[in-house]
Amino acid sequence: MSAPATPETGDLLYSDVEDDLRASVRALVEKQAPWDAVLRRTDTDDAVDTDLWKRLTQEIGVAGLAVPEERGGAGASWREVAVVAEELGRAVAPVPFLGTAVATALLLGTAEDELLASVAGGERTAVLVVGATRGAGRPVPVVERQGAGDLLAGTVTAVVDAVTADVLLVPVSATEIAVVEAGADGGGDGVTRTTSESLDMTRRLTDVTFDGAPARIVTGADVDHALQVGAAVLASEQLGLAERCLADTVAYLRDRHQFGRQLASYQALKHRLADLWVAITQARAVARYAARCAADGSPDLPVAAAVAQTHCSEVALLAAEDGLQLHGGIGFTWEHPAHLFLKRARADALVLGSADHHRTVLADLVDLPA
Amino acid sequence: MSAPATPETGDLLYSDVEDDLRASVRALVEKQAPWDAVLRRTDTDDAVDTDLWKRLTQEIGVAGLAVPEERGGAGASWREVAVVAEELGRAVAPVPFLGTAVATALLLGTAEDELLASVAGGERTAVLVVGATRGAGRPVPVVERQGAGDLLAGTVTAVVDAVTADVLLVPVSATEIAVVEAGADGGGDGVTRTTSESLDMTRRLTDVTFDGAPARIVTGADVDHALQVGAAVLASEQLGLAERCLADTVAYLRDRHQFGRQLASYQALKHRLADLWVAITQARAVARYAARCAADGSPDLPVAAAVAQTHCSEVALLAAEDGLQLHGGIGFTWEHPAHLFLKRARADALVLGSADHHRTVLADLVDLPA
Amino acid sequence: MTTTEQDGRAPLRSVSDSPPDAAALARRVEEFLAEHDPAGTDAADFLRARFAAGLAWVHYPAGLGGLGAENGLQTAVDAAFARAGAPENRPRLNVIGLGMAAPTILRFGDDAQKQRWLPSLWTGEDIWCQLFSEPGAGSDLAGVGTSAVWDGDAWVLNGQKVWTSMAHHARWGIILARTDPEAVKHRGLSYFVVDMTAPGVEVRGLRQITGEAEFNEVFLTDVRVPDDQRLGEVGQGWAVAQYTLMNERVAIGGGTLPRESGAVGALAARWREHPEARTPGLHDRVLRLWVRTEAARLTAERLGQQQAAGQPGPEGSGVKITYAGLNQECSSLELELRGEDGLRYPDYTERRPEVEDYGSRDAGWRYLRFRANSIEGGTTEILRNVVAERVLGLPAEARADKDVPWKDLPR
Amino acid sequence: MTTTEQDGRAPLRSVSDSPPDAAALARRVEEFLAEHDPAGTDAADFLRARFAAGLAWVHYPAGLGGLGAENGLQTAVDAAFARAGAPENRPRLNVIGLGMAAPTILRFGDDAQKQRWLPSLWTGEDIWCQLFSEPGAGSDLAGVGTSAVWDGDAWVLNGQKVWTSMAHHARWGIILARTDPEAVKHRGLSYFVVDMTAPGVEVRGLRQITGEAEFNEVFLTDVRVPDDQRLGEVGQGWAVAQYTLMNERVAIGGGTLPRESGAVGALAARWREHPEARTPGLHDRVLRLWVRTEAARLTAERLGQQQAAGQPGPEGSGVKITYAGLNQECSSLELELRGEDGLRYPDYTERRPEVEDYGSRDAGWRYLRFRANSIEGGTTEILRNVVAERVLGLPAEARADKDVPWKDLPR
Repeated sequence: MSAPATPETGDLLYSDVEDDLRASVRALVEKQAPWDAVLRRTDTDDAVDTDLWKRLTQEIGVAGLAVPEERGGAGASWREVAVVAEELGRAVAPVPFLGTAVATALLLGTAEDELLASVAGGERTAVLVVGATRGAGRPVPVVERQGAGDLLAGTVTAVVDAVTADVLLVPVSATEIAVVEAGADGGGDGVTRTTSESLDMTRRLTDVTFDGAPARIVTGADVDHALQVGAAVLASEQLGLAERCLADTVAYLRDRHQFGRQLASYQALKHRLADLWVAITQARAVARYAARCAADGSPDLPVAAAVAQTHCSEVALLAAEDGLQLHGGIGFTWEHPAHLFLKRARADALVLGSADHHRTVLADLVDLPA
Repeated sequence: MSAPATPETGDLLYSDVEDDLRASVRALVEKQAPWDAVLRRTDTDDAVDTDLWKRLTQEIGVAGLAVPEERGGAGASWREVAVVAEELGRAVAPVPFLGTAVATALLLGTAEDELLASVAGGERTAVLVVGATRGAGRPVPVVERQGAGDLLAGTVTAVVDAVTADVLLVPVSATEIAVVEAGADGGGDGVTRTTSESLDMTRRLTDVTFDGAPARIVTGADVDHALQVGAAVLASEQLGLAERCLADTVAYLRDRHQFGRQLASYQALKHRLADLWVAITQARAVARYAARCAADGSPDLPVAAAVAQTHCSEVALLAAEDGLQLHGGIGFTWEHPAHLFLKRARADALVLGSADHHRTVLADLVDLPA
Repeated sequence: MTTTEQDGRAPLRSVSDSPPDAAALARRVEEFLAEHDPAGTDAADFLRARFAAGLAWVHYPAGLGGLGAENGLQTAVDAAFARAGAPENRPRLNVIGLGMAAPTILRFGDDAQKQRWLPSLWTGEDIWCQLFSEPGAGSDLAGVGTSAVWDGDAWVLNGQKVWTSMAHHARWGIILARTDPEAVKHRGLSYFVVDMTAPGVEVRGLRQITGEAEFNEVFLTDVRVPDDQRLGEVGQGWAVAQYTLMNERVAIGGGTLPRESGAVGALAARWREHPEARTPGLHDRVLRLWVRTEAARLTAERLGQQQAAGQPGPEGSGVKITYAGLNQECSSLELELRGEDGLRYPDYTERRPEVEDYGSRDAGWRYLRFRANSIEGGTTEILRNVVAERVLGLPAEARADKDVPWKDLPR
Repeated sequence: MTTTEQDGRAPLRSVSDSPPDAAALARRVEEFLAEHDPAGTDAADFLRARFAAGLAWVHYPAGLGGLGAENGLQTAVDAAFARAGAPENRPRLNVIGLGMAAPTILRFGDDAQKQRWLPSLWTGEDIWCQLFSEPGAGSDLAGVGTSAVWDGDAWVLNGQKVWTSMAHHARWGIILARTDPEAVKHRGLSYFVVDMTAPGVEVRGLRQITGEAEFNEVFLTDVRVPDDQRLGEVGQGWAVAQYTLMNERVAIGGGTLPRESGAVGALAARWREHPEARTPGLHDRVLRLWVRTEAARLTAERLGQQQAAGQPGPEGSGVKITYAGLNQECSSLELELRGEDGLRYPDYTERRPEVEDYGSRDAGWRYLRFRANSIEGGTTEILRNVVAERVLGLPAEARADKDVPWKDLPR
């Protein structure tokens, strides 16, 4: 047993192209989905902002960034995907970006070029049908195939971004995926989707039941790899959310006076924000590293994704919880955005595996056995 | 499986008698062993302040508090012992009080009345020969008995308060203790003691080697119970130490100016001290409860001792570490007492079992299995 | 106003000159129960009679629900009534009235005010609320801006209050308002009792992050309050409010608190019931929270013993800080133990919560609701100041609002 | 004073007008090595010649050890010399001289001062120390009280400095002293170079909690310092000292830092080597520290990349806070893993430490030594202020020392 080798770090900065992409996404999201609009939507049945999603995919092409041009994408990389995730996390935007990223990572390993191209172009959305808390490194439960035909039977609970997905990618064995057309109205042949209220109001969970749903079986998909890429993307979402919480809190404390002084002048609060800022600089470094490992096909991706998820989950939650606390009573009200971030951060800390799960995975990867 | 029942809490306050006892001990210790004298002693070979110990046992009778009058003691209880431990912890006094407490708890269960009385009276000191980090709830390693006679052979490393002990109490089976006369000069027949430098300079550890040492075998001793009583006493020592660190730090911060302001006026420092104070009020409650469980023979002693050790270990270490930090550079120098407390607190957190050990013990006791 | 038989209240019983001791009180309760069968008496009548008999709060003066007895003797009286199946006076709904308004009225009210408000308050016929916090004055309560202007025959109140529990049930509210904006902020306040049914009082539910509206916003628009509804002198409002808040402290009784009560209970139960969710890392965290909760429990017990022994300690602030943190951390870890289940939520629809029994609520709801524990009733940050300054004697925070007229303060 | 052949230094090589680029520097190093065989040349001679050739610090001006090249080009030059087995200039012993005194002399010294001090500084013939902190002026460095009084032909210094590394090896010291106690404290300071062998300079080892004396106290009693040993104007000492401290920041290179370097390395090694000491609770803590260390490593890497890209970020303070905490927590947990062994200590005898290689030291020693990491070079508390105020733009702490003569400040 020995200390792990040190992989090359690679570029952890943002490129000019990434800065431009960020600016485009932010401008669109701030116009189309400011927080009060996001909040209002949570009281409706339209959990997903399909209009925003359409513009993000068609005007900016966010769904095709990691897909090579020859397969219908933009030929950028997971680094650019991560930048978009930061911005969407900042806005808790209710669009199926995370699910699309995971599905894209999965499809890239298959020969499903037509499906991949349509997902990349935003014409269709696809989603990997596994439970929300499932992280890489554990066997994925599979759905049963009925008889000789390719008909599915079984239920997968708590699936992220399945509300509006056109295509369901369902693990049916360790190496095979069943592709199921979910139907435009959300209920294809033999598929029932039930979306319930979720702690994170801006990303509701769906139970998917198959009862003789016809499917096409595809090989070459690496579910664990897709979940690792998803973890890297999610880490960037958490980073964006944490930065937003810090920025909002700093602004509030500068504005608010108690006892004749700016709240921001109280040293105990200053130090808490300083610690949060330090944690966020770290979140940025680990999220960037995970994204660059995904982008470059680095063999260190499993470590990078686990480190990023462990760290960013805790930082985002800290930022959201401290942010709410430092807003005082107003942060506890429905009509203030703090709870949108809190709920997303609390849920994100479990989505794609908890910090506890990722530490357990790391123990094996870096030779620190139990 | 279900939630544990709630035992009666009993009296957690200090009685007038206890207050008087505290005052006597403090007055004696402040006169005989102020911190600079304690520090100077650490650079000598006389690790134990035998003179102070003589006065504590003979003038105040601290070794006999928990021993009934009819067996040669003062007929008080473990509650009073705990109050003395607070004061000795406050002073990091280099006397074999903790070892004596454990030995006394052990002897109380035996018929060794003559030995018990001489320990209670301070004429002799006795010590349980087990490694310093051994906590209740794990099997105690035993020393081998040679041949048919009662001759011991083997080594026990890192024993607390064995430097000057006249009588060694050595576990030789699950239910038997060998009583070994160690000799006035520290080397009885077949006994070799090696005292090495220890992290905690005021409580050095001794390796004890038996090579055909003659012994008297005694039954009725409950080592686990003695270690639990020891844990309760140690918790009070940690409480006293933590209170001293807080008091010293508050005094320093009130006195010291930087940037034209008292350091004590900086809110971040105020809040840290407030949190420490809160933790110390809790340490006092759990230490008092453990002492009262020991005093009253409560069946809840195993839980109380484990809770007290877990909590007080962490509070004392926090108080010592934060105390040193808030003193700035001066706290890092040899000629300031902060390091005496830091070293004792760091060692105490391992003595009689670490917080991690005690949590594992608790898991069984309160039905929260792994 | 005096109590008469006409308004349904029993006549005042003549009382002996020296206050009754425990034994005498026990006898009086026995006699009272013999005269008023709890099963056969209308609840309201029973409670009015109990008030009139001085067995409501025995340490209050005779004629005001009490007998001038020692404070500690109430517990045994309440227990005796409870054993006999006597009706309750809506103690949870009227927690503000009983705990805060009543002692303030007793201390600052004149005889007429005491006679007017205390009987129906104690019986639970009138629910009370407290109109203190404002959107611009939370931790810094003395900064309230709701104005009270004298207008010939009454004070005219205008402003907005927030975080008002029970306002939608309340008949009366105690309110802190600014009568002199030219004065330094602590000195320009006065204290009134507002009729919550008066014209210009509007109560709106304030939706919170759980989806529910547990608290209220109260808007006051030209609300006329007669001068005989003022408690304390004009300009003395801050002192009166301080007295009210002093009574806010949760009384910790002398009995033994249950081990594993509070938020750790649900966590431990989940742990025991779901072995499949256990991991070594989570185990360590559950045990840490269990130990911290037990330490907090024993600390609260010790505080109770100190109070009972007449040594009121300042540990109360510490206990509140601790429980707020434990509730938050335990419920958060419980969500983690629940995994997928922890990501679901029953219902965010806006509504009024029925009960306050947190144990029966969903884990996600508790996680959200407990966020307020470190804000309501004194933020954790303010309480740390209190400990640092009042307990440890460290210098007070610098203030810029001591010598400036309220109207000139930055807001 | 100019460099001459008499004093053993090579004559100045004429340099072209435009500064050399990387390729040109590589050629020059090659030429230099061809002329000066590292194996066959006396080390001191070799270093003097290297200085004279402008290959000491290539970004310094010609004649002062450099060639006016770009700052980033030094690394390759150093690497080339190291590959050739060239002698070192005692970089660890003279870390203060090379890292802090030299840039300050370059920036504030006159020509004579630069020529006098820089050559023997760079070659390591003269070790330097920094006399800034005092017992009464730590975080608040501008409060120093060591006095410098003009006495006809020299400044006379009296006072006490503390935490002086290398003072027992040093020939020269940079010192901050008070020349005007009547002025506001930042404006009454001047900056000098003190001859550590001058009469009245007494260096005493300062024993620390590890038992060793790594640092010193320096007592100055009527130490005479000529005016040509002043750097910067009289009263400008604070600005000069700020410049010195700006250079204290640890330079973080562009290369990849090793994973598991620092205090977590010893912890992880212990974990791997001693399976018998493993428990689930300890496992979780080891993994948490591993993750935090990896996050800190990547953060430092990113900071290095930003600096290399010409975007100097303020992350340095955060990196220092983080590593101080990690060193402390990792070594503390390592003691716990060691159990009984963790309670032993090799030796508390007072002595001078030989080396600074922490990895080779006992775990207990590291635990103690790392306590200073959050104090030395800026306390964690001060660095949090720096982040809050300079990065987040939050209001500065209130100060009571801005408009008061230094002599009237509370101490």
